[in-house]
Amino acid sequence: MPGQLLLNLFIAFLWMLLIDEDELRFSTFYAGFLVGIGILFFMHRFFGTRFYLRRVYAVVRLFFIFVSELIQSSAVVLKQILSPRLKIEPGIFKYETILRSDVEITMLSMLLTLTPGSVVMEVTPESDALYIHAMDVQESRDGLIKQLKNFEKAIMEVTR
Amino acid sequence: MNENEIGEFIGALLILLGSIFSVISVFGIIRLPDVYTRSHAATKSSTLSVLLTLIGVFLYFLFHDHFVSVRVLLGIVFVFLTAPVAGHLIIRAAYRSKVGLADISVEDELYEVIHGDKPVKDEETEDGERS
Amino acid sequence: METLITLLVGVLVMVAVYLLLSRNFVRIILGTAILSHAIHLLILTMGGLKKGGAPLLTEEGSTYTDALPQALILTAIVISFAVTAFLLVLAYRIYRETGADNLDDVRRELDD
Amino acid sequence: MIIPILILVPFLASLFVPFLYTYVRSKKIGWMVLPVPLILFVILSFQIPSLASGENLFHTIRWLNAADIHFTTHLDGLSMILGLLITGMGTLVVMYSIYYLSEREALGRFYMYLLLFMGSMLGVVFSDNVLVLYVFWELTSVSSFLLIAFWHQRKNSRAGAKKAMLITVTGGIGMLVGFLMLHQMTGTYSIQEMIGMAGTLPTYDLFIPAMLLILLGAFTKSAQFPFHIWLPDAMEAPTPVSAYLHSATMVKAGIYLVARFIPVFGESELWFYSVTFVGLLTLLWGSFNAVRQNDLKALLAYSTISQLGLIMSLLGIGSAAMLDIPGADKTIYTAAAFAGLFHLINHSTFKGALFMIIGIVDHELGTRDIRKLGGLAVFMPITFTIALAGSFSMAGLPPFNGFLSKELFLEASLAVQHLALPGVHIWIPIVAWVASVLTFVYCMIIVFQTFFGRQQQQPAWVDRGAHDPRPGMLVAPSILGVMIVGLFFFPNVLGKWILKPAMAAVYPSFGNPESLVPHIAAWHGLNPALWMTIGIILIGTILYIFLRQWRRIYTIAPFSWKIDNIYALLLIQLEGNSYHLTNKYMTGHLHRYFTYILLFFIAMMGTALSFVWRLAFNFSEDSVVTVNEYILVMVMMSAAVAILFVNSRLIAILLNGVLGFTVAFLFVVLRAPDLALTQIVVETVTTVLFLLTFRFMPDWKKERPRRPVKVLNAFIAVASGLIVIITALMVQGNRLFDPISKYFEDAKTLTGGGNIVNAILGDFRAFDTMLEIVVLLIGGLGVYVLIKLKDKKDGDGNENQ
Amino acid sequence: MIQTMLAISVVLFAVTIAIAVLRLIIGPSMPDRVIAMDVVGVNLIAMIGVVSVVYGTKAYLEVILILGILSFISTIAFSKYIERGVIVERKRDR
Amino acid sequence: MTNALVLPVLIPLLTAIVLTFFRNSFILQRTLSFLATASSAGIGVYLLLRIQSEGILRLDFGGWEPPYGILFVGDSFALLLVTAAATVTSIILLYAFSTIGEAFEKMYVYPFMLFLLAGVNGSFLTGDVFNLFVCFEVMLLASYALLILGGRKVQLVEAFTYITINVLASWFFLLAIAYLYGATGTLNMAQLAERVAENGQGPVLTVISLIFLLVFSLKAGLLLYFWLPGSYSAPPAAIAALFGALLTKVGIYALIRMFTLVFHHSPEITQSIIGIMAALTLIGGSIGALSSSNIQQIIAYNVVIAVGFILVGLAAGNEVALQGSIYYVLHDMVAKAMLFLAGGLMISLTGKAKIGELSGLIRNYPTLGWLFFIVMLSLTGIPPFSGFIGKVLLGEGLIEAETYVLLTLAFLSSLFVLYSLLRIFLNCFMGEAIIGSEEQVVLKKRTLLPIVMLGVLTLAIGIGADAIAPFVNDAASTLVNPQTYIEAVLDKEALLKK
Amino acid sequence: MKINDVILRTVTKIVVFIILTFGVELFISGHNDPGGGFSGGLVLASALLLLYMTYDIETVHKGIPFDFKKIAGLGVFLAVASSAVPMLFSNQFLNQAKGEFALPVFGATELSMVLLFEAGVALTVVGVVVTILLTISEDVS
Ligand code: NA
Ligand code: NA
Repeated sequence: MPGQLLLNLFIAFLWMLLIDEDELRFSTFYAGFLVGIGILFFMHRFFGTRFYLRRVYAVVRLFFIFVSELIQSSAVVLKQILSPRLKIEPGIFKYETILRSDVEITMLSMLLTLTPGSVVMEVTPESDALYIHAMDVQESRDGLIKQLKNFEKAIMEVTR
Repeated sequence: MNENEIGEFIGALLILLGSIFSVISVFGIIRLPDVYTRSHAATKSSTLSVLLTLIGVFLYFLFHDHFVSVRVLLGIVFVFLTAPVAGHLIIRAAYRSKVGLADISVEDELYEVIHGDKPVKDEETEDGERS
Repeated sequence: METLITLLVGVLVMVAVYLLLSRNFVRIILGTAILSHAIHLLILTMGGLKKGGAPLLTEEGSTYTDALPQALILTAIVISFAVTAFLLVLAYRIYRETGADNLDDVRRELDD
Repeated sequence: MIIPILILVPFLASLFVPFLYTYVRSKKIGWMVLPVPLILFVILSFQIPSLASGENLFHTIRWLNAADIHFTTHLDGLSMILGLLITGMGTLVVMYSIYYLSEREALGRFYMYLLLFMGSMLGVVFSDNVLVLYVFWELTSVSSFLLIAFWHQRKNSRAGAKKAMLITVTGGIGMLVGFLMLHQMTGTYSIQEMIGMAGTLPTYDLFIPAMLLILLGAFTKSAQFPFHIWLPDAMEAPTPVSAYLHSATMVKAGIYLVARFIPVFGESELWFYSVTFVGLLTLLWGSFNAVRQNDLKALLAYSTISQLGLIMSLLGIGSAAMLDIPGADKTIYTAAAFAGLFHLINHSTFKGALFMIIGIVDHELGTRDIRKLGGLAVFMPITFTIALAGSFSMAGLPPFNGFLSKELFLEASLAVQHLALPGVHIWIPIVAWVASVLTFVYCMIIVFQTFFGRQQQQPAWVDRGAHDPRPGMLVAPSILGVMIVGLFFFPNVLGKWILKPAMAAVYPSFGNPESLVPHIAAWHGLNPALWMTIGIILIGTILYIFLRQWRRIYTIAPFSWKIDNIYALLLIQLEGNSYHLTNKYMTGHLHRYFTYILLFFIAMMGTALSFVWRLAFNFSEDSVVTVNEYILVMVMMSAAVAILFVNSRLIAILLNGVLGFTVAFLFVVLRAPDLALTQIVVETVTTVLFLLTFRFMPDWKKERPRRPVKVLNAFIAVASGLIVIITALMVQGNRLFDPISKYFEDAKTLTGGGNIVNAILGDFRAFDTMLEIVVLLIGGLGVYVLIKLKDKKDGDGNENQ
Repeated sequence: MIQTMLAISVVLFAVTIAIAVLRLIIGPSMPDRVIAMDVVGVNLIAMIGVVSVVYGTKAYLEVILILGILSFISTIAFSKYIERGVIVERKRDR
Repeated sequence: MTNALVLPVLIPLLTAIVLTFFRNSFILQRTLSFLATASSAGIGVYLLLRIQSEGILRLDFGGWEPPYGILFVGDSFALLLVTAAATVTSIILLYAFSTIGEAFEKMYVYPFMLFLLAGVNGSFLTGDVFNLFVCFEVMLLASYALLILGGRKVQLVEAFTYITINVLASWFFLLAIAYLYGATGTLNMAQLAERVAENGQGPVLTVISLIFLLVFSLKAGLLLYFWLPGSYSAPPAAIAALFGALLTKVGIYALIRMFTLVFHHSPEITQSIIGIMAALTLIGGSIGALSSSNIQQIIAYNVVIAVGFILVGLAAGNEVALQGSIYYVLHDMVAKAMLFLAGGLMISLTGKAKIGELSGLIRNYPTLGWLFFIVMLSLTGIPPFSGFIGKVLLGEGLIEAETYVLLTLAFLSSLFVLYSLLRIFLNCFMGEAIIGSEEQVVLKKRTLLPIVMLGVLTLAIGIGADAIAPFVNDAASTLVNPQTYIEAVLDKEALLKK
Repeated sequence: MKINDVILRTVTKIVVFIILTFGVELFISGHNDPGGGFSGGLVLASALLLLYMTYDIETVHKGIPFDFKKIAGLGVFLAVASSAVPMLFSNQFLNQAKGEFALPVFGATELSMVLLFEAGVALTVVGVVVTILLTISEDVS
């Protein structure tokens, strides 16, 4: 499987980074590759993830979208915490996503959860909808949904 | 100030920022009314603060010792990956163990799906420990 | 620092001993766990605290803290882990066997 | 070499007998045993002439060089008497037993024990090394135990055996300590060497304790008051055993010991007092109690006690010869010792005979109760004749040997009152006389209540076939009967060949033994002793006639007292109190045990610290503390204390987890990265283990101990903590040496590793690490076993065979 | 200057931890406490990072990672315990 | 360098580890475990002989000079105990082979027994005080596992008590080590001795020594024996015998070692306390032995009595007394194993443990009865069995030290031993037989054989005491002359050369 | 509603590899840096713990079909046996022979008995910790 090879390279790289902190050497990478084979052999039945180097760009884009969302909503939450009187109306709502694969769902959930003000509570057994707890449903529901759509699009660029 | 010193300073600043963030978010943990809202403060704000701090640490070592700390980077990645999962799981656990939402909550589309009955709002269960 | 840690050790010992004197398994086991925290800190303190850098020769710096207590503590940690695990499972087994979570109840049951 | 073989032969034989018995499952086994004592007796007899000429036989087999314990045997006049008794009586008893014991009995065991006893007894009397003597001494107790418990199905047999064993072993242990003390004073375990040093001994502090302890051994073995109580119960043994051990031989071991140690301790007044007074008291108490017995065997038991007391008191009086009293005629006192030895032999003859007779009566009629017996003289004439001889001898009547020694005894009692010692007065002959009267009475009881009177029961006896037993059974008592009479007529043969060497052994420092042997004559003039005898017969007869009238006094205190009750009470109290006492503190409750341990810790350390707390605490070496460290330590303290108050397991575990993580942080602060790493993982895994096992546990009930318990617990907790703190501060303020760990800072060159901690764990102290993973492995396997091996059928304490 | 900033931030982290422990003690619900513990763990990570900077040593950077890993694992364990009571199933019905 | 010194630990250890891989091949398990223990005993003898000619042996692990590394120090005292422990374990193993059952054999019973032996032997041999702690733990963990084997409720409960108390004891041990390291900066026992001697045993060190006293007393059952009767009476006979023979001995060894080698400078404090504790132990054990009608309990209290008896010798402290103690320890290992096996066999044959429920067993099992009788005599110290010589020497030593109270109590305790065991013998073996020959459980010869062997051994030690005398004397003389030990470990010349 | 663990599982798949790698690294680098057999082994064990928590015992067992008791035994055996090896060359027990070896892949590596010893330690830790966790878990569920 190509994914395994990739992961193996990843481990080898990680290895090299860990061992030769100041001066990277190929021999170490090579050794790391062997270590990786060991680990993969140990774990190979678990392997099922897909990961593609050529989507790096999409990843970077997704990252920046995320960071901006992170900063925005952090500000909101911090403001709420620090305001003398709490003016929030929390609640739980359901969001049906167009994303399908495990990785996509996971990425979406994580990004959503990482951004303050919202947290994914449940994924339906069919993995087609998320239940989301929001800090301030009334105020930010629309904003949140917009944010979700944003994420969905960026994620799909990475994964499809 | 040479560039190293600036780098160090930025690192230290990020660290300080992180610590301030951290204190603020922990205030949230005290102030917010229920576990769900508190989790917003906890898992995210404090994650953010830690990320900031670790980046600061990373930068500091980078500029002060010219040392790329893979461990710190890895730590950042790790926190980044795991913090939301942890937050998700604990909140799910809270909900499934019937820890009630705060009174000020306005909406609950999940209740009937999980507990199969009408929501009872005022119950803030003490210690959802199972027996 | 030595005095502070010593005081901490003392407080931990007090708590642990109080827990040991309870009837409930879990409290007793917790007591033993806290006792080991205390002793580890104490062993460390006995070697002197912050008297030098971490005992890694690759680190720059000419003095190192006493490494021997650290090695001893590592050994002690592992041993106390083994014992705690055993004790915990034992408590669990007793509970499964008798339905009691403290020795007094079990004894009462055995006497009957 | 002859004496060690003499001792060894019975032991070998006793080992051999059980095997033999598996082939010869019949009475024939007795005939096969018989030659053993007989041959020994003959061999020993051949030594008589050389002993009489003043020779002694020494022989040493080296055993424990380290402890100076060797098989040194010593044959002298004193041990010869006992040796002849043991082998001679042994022969007779074996012969008697062949007829007495039924085929159905475990004869193999019986003869094995008997031979074991015989060997042990020979060992006791022939050993010169006191520790070897002690070895055999205890073996006699053991074999006696086995013989008393021969019919162990009977409750009384077991009780009697236990009592005998406990009392004699107690004495034995005391005696052993006495020997050890003697060794401390003299540096030797050899009796003869001790005798050689006797003069110096009284200066030691240990002299008196050693003497008393050795006497304890002697008194218990020889059934002296108040240790006599085991002897009546020992009568549960088969009668041959009673005849052999409990009248003729084993009970004489104490007498032998006292005689043996007269040269060592005789110069002490306390010795004189102890032996004489205890002897007299035993004499009186034994004869007094004999009169009230209804069981013939019990009567004989008390009579034995009494007679042993008599011999003991004679030895006591005899030891007065050793006292340094100016102007005293020593031969008066040596004569007493002579009388004691003489009576020792006489008693064996008549008491042996009587036991055998009682055995015959019991054997033929199935009872020993004098209330059921009577008029047997007609049916059992030979038996009666021997009984008459034995009883009259014991009563001190001519023409029987007992008369001679009894006269000597009365003379000695009269002589001793003139001894210029406090407490020695006319009462001694009075006691002697009273006891003799009582002796006369119970002797008459034996003769008349068994063999005369109660004619109305005759038909019953006839029905039961009361008649003299088979001739074989009468052989042994008859021989003794002949001796009873024979010794009366030829006492001086005994005196010359047997008693003279014995006297030489008792008084080694007195030179010419001839002077120690008085001439014994049946008629020695109308001296006070004879008047006393006449009085005994007169008053005794009157008392016997009016027995029924005055016997009631036995129901009145203090005459009704039984030392036995004290023993019984002691054991019951001991067991009961032990039970209560032990259950009081061994509750099985863990918190109680913790309390004990911690209180012990607090008490011991608290006391110690209270003496040394002034030692300066020295905080100057302390390193700085930053604000965050303060905060964290406070957090840790609060988290720890909070654990005490939370009402849920899970919270407690969480708090413990926090504690663990913060401890890890402290490790970072304290420059211990490896510790921090390990601590974090171990803490987490432990927490997970807690969680894994929790699911089934019930809710954490709030513990509400009673207030005093709570206060005590709090006290223990706080005190323990304080002690830990104070000691730690004291140590920190008084570091005495530099730690050795500087050496490890060369780890890089020494081991090639830069992480010192790991170098220590993996190299310098790798052995610790190796064992530590063994610990881990055992723990893992232990957990596995704990879960997997479940008892299918719980409860009944069975282990699978 | 930098030292001061670092010193302040260390103290702030310590305060955070103290407050989180307070939440841990007062609860009220179990998930609250678990969250609090998670906060403690995460802030300890930060604090170790800062301490490393203050001490100028790389010796503790492993600790940061390991603390991250195990704080995650213990949070999962607690969550599963609260949710299901069993944290490791023999066979999950899926 | 004497690598053989590690073998009494290494052989059982490796064998145990290997056996964990062969759970189901019983023949292999039995063969190997027996070979391991027997060869350990053989090596013990070999080393004893070498010590006679070469003096104290030493093995520096990894070649690190003391005090920096860990080392094994083989003096006669240690190796006598090693040999005895291995011998007794071999015999107990033989007993286990025929009684323990396949269920247990599958559950690592032999590996656990071997681990126990390894830990015990390690404790005897080590020259490092922290390593002593670790060896203790090996032994303890093995004992924990053995204690719960079978999983009866009683066992579990007793195990919990036993383990927690031992956890506390181990904690105190660490506490003592921590303080000791703080004060002296070393862990090597010889160097500790040297440093303590150099500095004089000041108040701080005496305080620390008291914690060691507490720890080892807990392990030995000196005064702090509460845990003992329960836990020794819970497991099956073979395991209980192993406990009875070995466990307390390690504590006794440690007490004797520490308080003759390191902390012998304030005898007026330490030895007095030990004396008082021993006295109370003798009393408590004696009372306890009378208090119960349960065979296992009576036997367990006899263990307590022996502990007091042996440590009386340490309280007296002179050479003769220590000789006596050493003889007595050796004797007690053999005799206690025998007692536990005999008592355990009675219970397993009849299913009853109360003396009131048994009677006349001697008719059913005569050999067992006589073996019980023999061990009773042996434990009472009645000659010619093995208890005698130790008792005599101890008595001599106590008299020499003029400690008459201890002397009295020690010798009186023999009576309580006798009485308590006599109760069992009279009640259970004697009397009317209550088990008919058709319903009686068959007693196999090979089950009895180990008890017979122990019986022969107790007689052999008693009669042939002189054969081991050179070793015992050497052991005691090393104990009273700690300088011998110190010099053997801290070879000054070799150190100077470096 | 059935629980859907998709998020946890997806993340775990990545995270486990990080942890495992880190564990091996800790084990290797313990020579000069913090780490070593213990911490390495413990981290490896906690990676497995994470797997067991995320999936279930049977699923994980299909992927990692080892008897962890035997791994533990093997670990101890390795450590003890490697300690005994020097005795065969008439060196002291536990003499951790050192030497530079030119290995084809790892380059000039200082290999010593210590490494074998440490590997034994790590294996033991993994084996024991997982054994304990599994034994209880199997009994509980
Ligand atoms: Na009975
Ligand atoms: Na009975």
